[in-house]
Amino acid sequence: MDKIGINYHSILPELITSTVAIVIMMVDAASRKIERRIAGAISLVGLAAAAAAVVSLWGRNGETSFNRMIVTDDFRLFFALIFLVVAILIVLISLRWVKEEDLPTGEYFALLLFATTGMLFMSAANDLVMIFLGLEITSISTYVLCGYRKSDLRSNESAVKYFILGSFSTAFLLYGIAFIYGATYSQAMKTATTNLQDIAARISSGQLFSEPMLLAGAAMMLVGFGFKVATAPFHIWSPDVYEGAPTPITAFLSTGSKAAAFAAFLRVFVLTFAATAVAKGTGVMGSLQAVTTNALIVMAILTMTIGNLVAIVQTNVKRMLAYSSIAHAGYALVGMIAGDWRSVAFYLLSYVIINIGAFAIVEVIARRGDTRTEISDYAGIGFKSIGLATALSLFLLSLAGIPLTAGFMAKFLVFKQAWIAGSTANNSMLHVLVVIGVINSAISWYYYLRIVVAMFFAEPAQEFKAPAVARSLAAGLILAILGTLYLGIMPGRVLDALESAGAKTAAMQKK
Amino acid sequence: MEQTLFIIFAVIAVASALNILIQRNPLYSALSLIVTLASLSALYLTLHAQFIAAIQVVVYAGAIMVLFVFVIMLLNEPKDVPHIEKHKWLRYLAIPFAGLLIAEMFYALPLDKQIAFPSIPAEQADTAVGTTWNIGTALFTDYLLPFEVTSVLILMAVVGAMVLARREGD
Amino acid sequence: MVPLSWYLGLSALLFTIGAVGVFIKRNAITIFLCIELMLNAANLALVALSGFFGDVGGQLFVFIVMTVAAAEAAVGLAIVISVFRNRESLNVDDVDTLKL
Amino acid sequence: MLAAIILAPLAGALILGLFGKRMGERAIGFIACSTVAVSAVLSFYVFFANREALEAGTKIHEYLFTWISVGQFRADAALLLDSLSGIYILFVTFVGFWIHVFATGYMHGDTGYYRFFAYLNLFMFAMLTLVLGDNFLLMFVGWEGVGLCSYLLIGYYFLRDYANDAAKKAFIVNRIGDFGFALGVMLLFSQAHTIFYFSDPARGTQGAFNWAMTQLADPFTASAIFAGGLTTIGILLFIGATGKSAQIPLFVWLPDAMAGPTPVSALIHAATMVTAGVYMVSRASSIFIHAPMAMMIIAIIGAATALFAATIGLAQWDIKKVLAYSTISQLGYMFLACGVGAFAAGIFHVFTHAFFKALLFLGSGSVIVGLHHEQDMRRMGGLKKFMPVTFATMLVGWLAISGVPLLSGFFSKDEILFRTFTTAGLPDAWPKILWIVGAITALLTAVYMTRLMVLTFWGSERFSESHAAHHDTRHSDESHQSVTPHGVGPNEHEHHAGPPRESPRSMTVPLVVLAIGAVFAGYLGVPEGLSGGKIPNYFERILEPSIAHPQDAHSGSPIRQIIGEPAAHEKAASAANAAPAAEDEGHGTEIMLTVISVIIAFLGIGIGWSWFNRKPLWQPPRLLEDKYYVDEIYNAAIVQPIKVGSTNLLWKIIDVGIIDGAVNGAAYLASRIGNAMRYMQLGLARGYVALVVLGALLIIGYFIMK
Amino acid sequence: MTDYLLSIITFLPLAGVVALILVGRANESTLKWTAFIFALATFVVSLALPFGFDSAAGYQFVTDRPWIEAFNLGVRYHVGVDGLSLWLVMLTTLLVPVALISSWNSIHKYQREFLISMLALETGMIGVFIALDLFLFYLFWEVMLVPMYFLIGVWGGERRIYAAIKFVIYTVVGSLLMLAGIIAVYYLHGNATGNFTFDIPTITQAVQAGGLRIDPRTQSWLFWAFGLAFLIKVPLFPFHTWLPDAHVEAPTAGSVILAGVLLKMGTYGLMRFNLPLFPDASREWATLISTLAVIGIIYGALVAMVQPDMKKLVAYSSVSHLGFVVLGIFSFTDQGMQGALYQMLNHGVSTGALFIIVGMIYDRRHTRLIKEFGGLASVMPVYSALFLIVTLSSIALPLLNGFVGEFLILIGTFTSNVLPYSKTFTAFAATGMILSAVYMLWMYQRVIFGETHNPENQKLADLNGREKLALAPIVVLVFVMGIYPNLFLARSDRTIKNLSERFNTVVAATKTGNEPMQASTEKR
Repeated sequence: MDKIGINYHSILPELITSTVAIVIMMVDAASRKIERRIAGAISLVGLAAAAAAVVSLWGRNGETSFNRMIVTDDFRLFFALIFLVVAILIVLISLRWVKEEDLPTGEYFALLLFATTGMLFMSAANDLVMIFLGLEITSISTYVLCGYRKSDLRSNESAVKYFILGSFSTAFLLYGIAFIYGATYSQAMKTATTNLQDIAARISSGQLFSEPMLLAGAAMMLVGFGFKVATAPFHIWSPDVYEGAPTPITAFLSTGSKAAAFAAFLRVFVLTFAATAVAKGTGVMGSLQAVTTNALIVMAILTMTIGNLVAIVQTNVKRMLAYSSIAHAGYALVGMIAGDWRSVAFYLLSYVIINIGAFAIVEVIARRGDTRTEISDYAGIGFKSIGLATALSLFLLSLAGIPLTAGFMAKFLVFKQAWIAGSTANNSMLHVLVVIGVINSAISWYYYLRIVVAMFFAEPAQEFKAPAVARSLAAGLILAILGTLYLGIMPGRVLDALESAGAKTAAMQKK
Repeated sequence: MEQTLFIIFAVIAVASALNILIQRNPLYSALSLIVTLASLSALYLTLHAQFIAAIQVVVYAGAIMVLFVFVIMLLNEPKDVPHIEKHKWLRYLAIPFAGLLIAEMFYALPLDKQIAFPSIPAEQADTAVGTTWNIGTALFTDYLLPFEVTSVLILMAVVGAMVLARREGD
Repeated sequence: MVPLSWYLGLSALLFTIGAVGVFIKRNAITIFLCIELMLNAANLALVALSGFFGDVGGQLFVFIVMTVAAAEAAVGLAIVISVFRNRESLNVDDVDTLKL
Repeated sequence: MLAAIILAPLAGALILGLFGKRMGERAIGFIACSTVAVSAVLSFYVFFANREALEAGTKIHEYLFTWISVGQFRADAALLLDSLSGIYILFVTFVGFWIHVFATGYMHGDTGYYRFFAYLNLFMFAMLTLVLGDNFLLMFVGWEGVGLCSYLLIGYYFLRDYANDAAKKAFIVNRIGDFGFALGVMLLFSQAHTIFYFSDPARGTQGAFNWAMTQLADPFTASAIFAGGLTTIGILLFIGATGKSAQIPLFVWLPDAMAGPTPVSALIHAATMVTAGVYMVSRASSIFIHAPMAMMIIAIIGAATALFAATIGLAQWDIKKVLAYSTISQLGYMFLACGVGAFAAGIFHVFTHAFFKALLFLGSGSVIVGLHHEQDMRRMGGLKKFMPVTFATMLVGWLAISGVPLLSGFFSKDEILFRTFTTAGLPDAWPKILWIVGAITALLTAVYMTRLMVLTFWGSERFSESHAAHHDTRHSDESHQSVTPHGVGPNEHEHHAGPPRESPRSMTVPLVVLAIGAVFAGYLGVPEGLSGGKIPNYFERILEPSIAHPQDAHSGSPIRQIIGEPAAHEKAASAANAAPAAEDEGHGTEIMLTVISVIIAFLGIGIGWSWFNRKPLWQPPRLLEDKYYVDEIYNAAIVQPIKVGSTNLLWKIIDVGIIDGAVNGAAYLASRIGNAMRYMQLGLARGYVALVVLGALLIIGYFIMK
Repeated sequence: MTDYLLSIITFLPLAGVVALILVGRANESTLKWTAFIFALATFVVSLALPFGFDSAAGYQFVTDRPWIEAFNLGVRYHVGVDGLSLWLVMLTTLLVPVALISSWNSIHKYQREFLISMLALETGMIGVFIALDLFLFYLFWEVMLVPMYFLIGVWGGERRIYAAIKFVIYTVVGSLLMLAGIIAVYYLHGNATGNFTFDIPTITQAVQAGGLRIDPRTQSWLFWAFGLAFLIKVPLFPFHTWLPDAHVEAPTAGSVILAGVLLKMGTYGLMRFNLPLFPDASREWATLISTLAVIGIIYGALVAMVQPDMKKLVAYSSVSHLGFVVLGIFSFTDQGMQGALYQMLNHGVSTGALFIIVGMIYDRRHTRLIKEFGGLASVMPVYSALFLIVTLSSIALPLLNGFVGEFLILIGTFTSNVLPYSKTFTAFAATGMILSAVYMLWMYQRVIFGETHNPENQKLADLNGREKLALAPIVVLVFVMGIYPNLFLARSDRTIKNLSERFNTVVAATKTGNEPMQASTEKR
């Protein structure tokens, strides 16, 4: 048995989340009369426990288990923490919402936790099978969540579109995996593989069945992952889906599933294919790196530019934030192109906190049924509901990248890493990329500030009564604000942790 | 002989796959897909993947497609709604896109790479990779975790489908 | 023996048919069918490769893909049902209120 | 000690400015006059206590503090007394004091009394700073300071738009001159690395003039003007002078400046401030003598201005305007003197002019007050019996300016004409041409001054005639200054309230004092030729050490090598070589020239007398009356194009249209692009799929093609 | 104590923000006093700076703590003042309380938030000047935008939204490019010396000592990456069009701060970064920038001349004045740079005062159109007198502050050996002296002089005690700075000399030995 390395500790976080999901459903089914809040409470406890489990795993340097399906390295744990943070915040901001919207509570939290489980597997995966599975768990549960408000046409539409496009892109991913599987067949070993470490080894040693097949497979996986993280031109689904989905779910989609997709994306492309600007391989490795890097650069530029420019002309806040999150995927890609997953991880950590914060407020202001999400609905609310408006301004400015907030540190780190990567690799395309990123950031100020303008500068267009803020949501907001500021002002500890994590991953990679 | 079989099933598969696109009624499309799946199952057999071939029929053509057909019957879209073809341009895209995609795939696939199918003596047929034994063993050893995780996936899908499909107020 | 390339070619053909079908068919269920076809094309490739390589991994992958396909189908059909309840239509072109 | 001279009026200005509003007229007048008196007394004391040292050419420095010091650049708040500044402070404080006294009477009853004297005191401070500063920057302080006070005082009647316009015009035109001045100073600094006039061993500072004296003279060529050498410095400084001293082309502000109260015109726009340019040129004589081309330009501009202004003066109806143009003309004389190297003669004319022109202005002020603020000479006449003291004193002034022998103007003007005629610094026939211009100007001066006197004091009494009788609409608005709604103008008498009457004592006493000065001031500097060397030209002698002379060329200073080089600059050289000869026969020539100018003076008076007694209201040529349309030309050629160009081209087209248009256009473009890209998002799921396929095709294609 | 002095000064206003939040929605007077006391306290504390300042030393009152070390970032909390920043800090701490007094009764809505914005802004501004770490600098630079944005957007005039957004976008475009530049400099320095840091003194030192040599092409890029941010902020023609809008729409206090302090950040940045870090590029581009500066001087003045709105006039005059500053900086001479520094202070004082003055009249009449006024001298004598002093200071009358700066700039430019065509530039720039007199005096005349035709103007009240109090310190400064400038100049002397030396020795070297820049820096 030990041959396959069964190690339940190594999947403890995933075990906990999935178990808790099941428990919630059972509790929910058993106790209709019990305050529905209990489901939320249970999930919070479960997520906290999962987080503890993640922490307990810290320090296992690239230990693998379950026939090397799972790898426990800092990359995994760091991303796991990001997902858990997302999940906790989402639970907090949707506790009241689920009740207000009168939606099935138990299933809601169960699905959230399942999705989280899938995400956790995606970061823990050391095998394309696990990545595929994790991705599907996440996707399928979020398909459901998008359509969760069944009576709402927008929610339906969101679900349909997400499902069609999502499963379509999954097919591409799968086909890509098949190609990779085929390409990695080693005549010598008489085996093909889906194990990431083996793939890396075979690519770098050039023991391949077919090189074009590898490249085509990589390309198709790029399409699949590109779709999941919503990079142009595969971003196309996200504005519609984000706008139509219930607000907390939009928050979840734009943060959690995006971060998870990035985790898998990084795991495959950076940690396995090492397809980055800095790594300098020869042969297949080299050409894979070159094409991927170039493709990613183009995609990143497109993503940032489209995201930002189209966001300018939006009138719906959710949709604007959707485009904003497309743009942010572009910035994160910059870090990825730099070959530095740490900066991407930090970027995503910052981004998820800020974005959930922003969506939380959008959710509060939208009221029941997501009715008030136009920018005009925000007119003049600034001084009537100053706490919310200030918090939203903070989040928006942070998204724009104002210093002293997480958004700035994140962008700064990403750009810095990309610049340095460009300098060391002598690839001036990266410098161009950074400059374009920076210009895009400037453009983004315009639309983020539009909301601020509406809130504080414009005269109220209609009667506005300050909405009541549930305690749970307030807690979530405060956490988000604290997180935003903490990562912006005192990012030292997190960065230190990441840095050492990165060093270890790099060392492991060399082995 | 195997080549003949292959050609027969391949033609059936492709033809019925095309039929999916040609049929306007989703029910016929579904039935076409079943034919395709069945012919694929046959092809799996030619690859000595008995287990997969079996569940292809049982699970896929059986369970999943039944579900489809069921839903199609259930929803029974009103026929009298005249359908104006709104986005014809997508159709015109189909040909070049399909052509390009095929071309790219064929360019990428190792069509020139000849690799012999591992010849297994008849007496050792049960050692072929595709046997239930082999698959089962792998499933509960090397692929234990994915196998277990699929259960989570299924459970989740059940929950999700139930939430969405049940009527309000249930 | 049938060469590997035949299987892969067939798989590519089916994949393409599926992919094209997704954007030329208007009926949501037909679209799902096309997606299933694409998954099957991938399966065919995996099984063929697995068979020729003598490596069991591919077929296990196919097994998992099938489960995934099942789950996907279940959820997808549920979504279609819930949409149909509101719209009385399976035409995905009608589902276009969210745009621009 | 020197500091006290400049600070006393400043103290007065501060006291009046801050607390004057609550003081009575007497207290205000007392403070104003006494602070100037303190300056005057101190000036006299300082001058005479150091007379010998000054005659010996000693530079007395008084260091107060370092004002600006950056790198090499250093400008101290330090004062310099030498004979030039000594003479200046003498007459500035003296004349200034009496004008203050006059003003206490003139401004009686004005609501802005304290303000007026605060400004006037401030002016004294600035003027004295200008004179006493020991470096160019401090001179510039005074230079701009007097400009400011001039601005404030011209615009003193701030309810009147034309006064405000005049004030603004004065300041701006002066600024144009200052522009040249400042550049001149900078150019000097860039070469001499100092802006101090003279080296001061006590501070270890170097002097620009000490430096200049070690330099070779610039060549006498037009290209020297732009060469960035001493000639350029000289020209730039002279541009400053043309602004302050109202020379062509920047003279336009001075006639308008008459919008200010008359004492202001007397003090600032006749006696002191406007001569600052002459002071500056004389002060920088060490530079100018090394810049023959600049000298020539100064001489030509001076002569041209003198003639030009005199012709205009001939045709003005406003008594003060006549005097204003006269001032411009006389200033032209002074520059002519400087231009021909007779700096001392120029200063001497400044000195005598201060007396008689202040006298004439104050006299006209007295007339104006006597006539209840009537300035149009067409409504005067026959005043000599109503205002005897005014008449008598103005008579002196008239004769002095006309160049009647034995009065101050005679000596100084004569000296200038003589030095022009005999100058060695100008080539060809230039000395003679300039002399003829000067002589014609002298003739015209006598004519227009006679006209002024005849129209004012003799002839029929036109002041009681009806307003409309001689109403000349073109001038009426300027002549009727006293009609002000709030009575801020001097005196609140009704217009034409009663018969003319003599002015009070406070006004007549200064007139008498200045008249005495106008008679005798000239005797300080009787040209040596006239007295046959018996009366020493004390004025010139004491100025000698403060002024660099072209004659230095003979004593072997470098200038000789340039101008005296026949091969290089033949024309200049011949003139220079003629100089020693001139000195020998100088006395004879001088007497001959003197005779000519005496004849000119009497001829002018005669012409004026006979003509204007017969036809007092003779209509002069329009061209002259309208001042050659210079203001109109400037307005049409410079002011309007700038205004219209700035509004329409710069602001509306370039700024709002192009630059802002580009900025907004970029924003618009971004949103257009954004809008266009929105249309990828048609809401059509199948379309999205197609796009994904397209993307996939591209990526796969790229990957496998590579 | 002195270790933390600067931090105290910087964060005292922030403490005020906290206090205001804690005070809550108390009555307005309490809020105003709270804010004012904090602002005043900041000023009082900051007085310790010039007194404790050692003219001979470099950076003083330094606090240097590591902040973010991971990823080789080497970000430090490193603050300090030298001759360059000392007076700018003082200017900031002075202008904020003055601005608060001046708009004591002008703010009619959201008083508390207004005060919070002002105090937050103060922290940001001081931070920009004292930061000795590029990262820290950038941080303050950006953060400061937000309160300013709110000041314009919430309390501004009719087109405030447009103005606010334009202001922010303009600035952000520049500053984000600077961010890229900062990263590049950081990398270049780290790569060359092995010490990855954002520390300004360290990097500057490395450039100076030759430890960090940036090739001219890169220098040019970086010069513009930094320069654009600063030149937009300055604003140099043709990047100036945000300024008139921002100024016109901002409330009085906002305009005062905007003109008084914010614009200086641009010129400060040029002196702090562009010149010392990219000396070759600075020299290379000096001609272009000086040309733009001179165009700005003349253009700003001409456009100011024809403005119908007083605030807009003053705004365009800022373009003109700041043109002088830029010209002075790129003269690379002691005089030019000292003059530029001095002119920054002058402009802060004078233009700040002008905005206060315009604000006072706006409070009374709710219009700023020049043609609405006229004859105010009769009804508001004190106002007119103070206005006159400020006007004169703005047109650089000697013995008032403006003159010293302007003259030093001109003479510095004129004598520059480094800047080509320096004399031509000076000649054109000096026309600004004339033009400034034209537009200021013309405005003054139209507003103050003449008869009070408009009946609404006839009953205007003259300045009250509070308003006089607001202008008093400024008027005093106008004189003190004009009469005894050495008080100020002496403290910045050494810093400026260090800066100019670098250029002038290089020139000398190139002139004598035709040595390229690199070689000569190496020798030193």
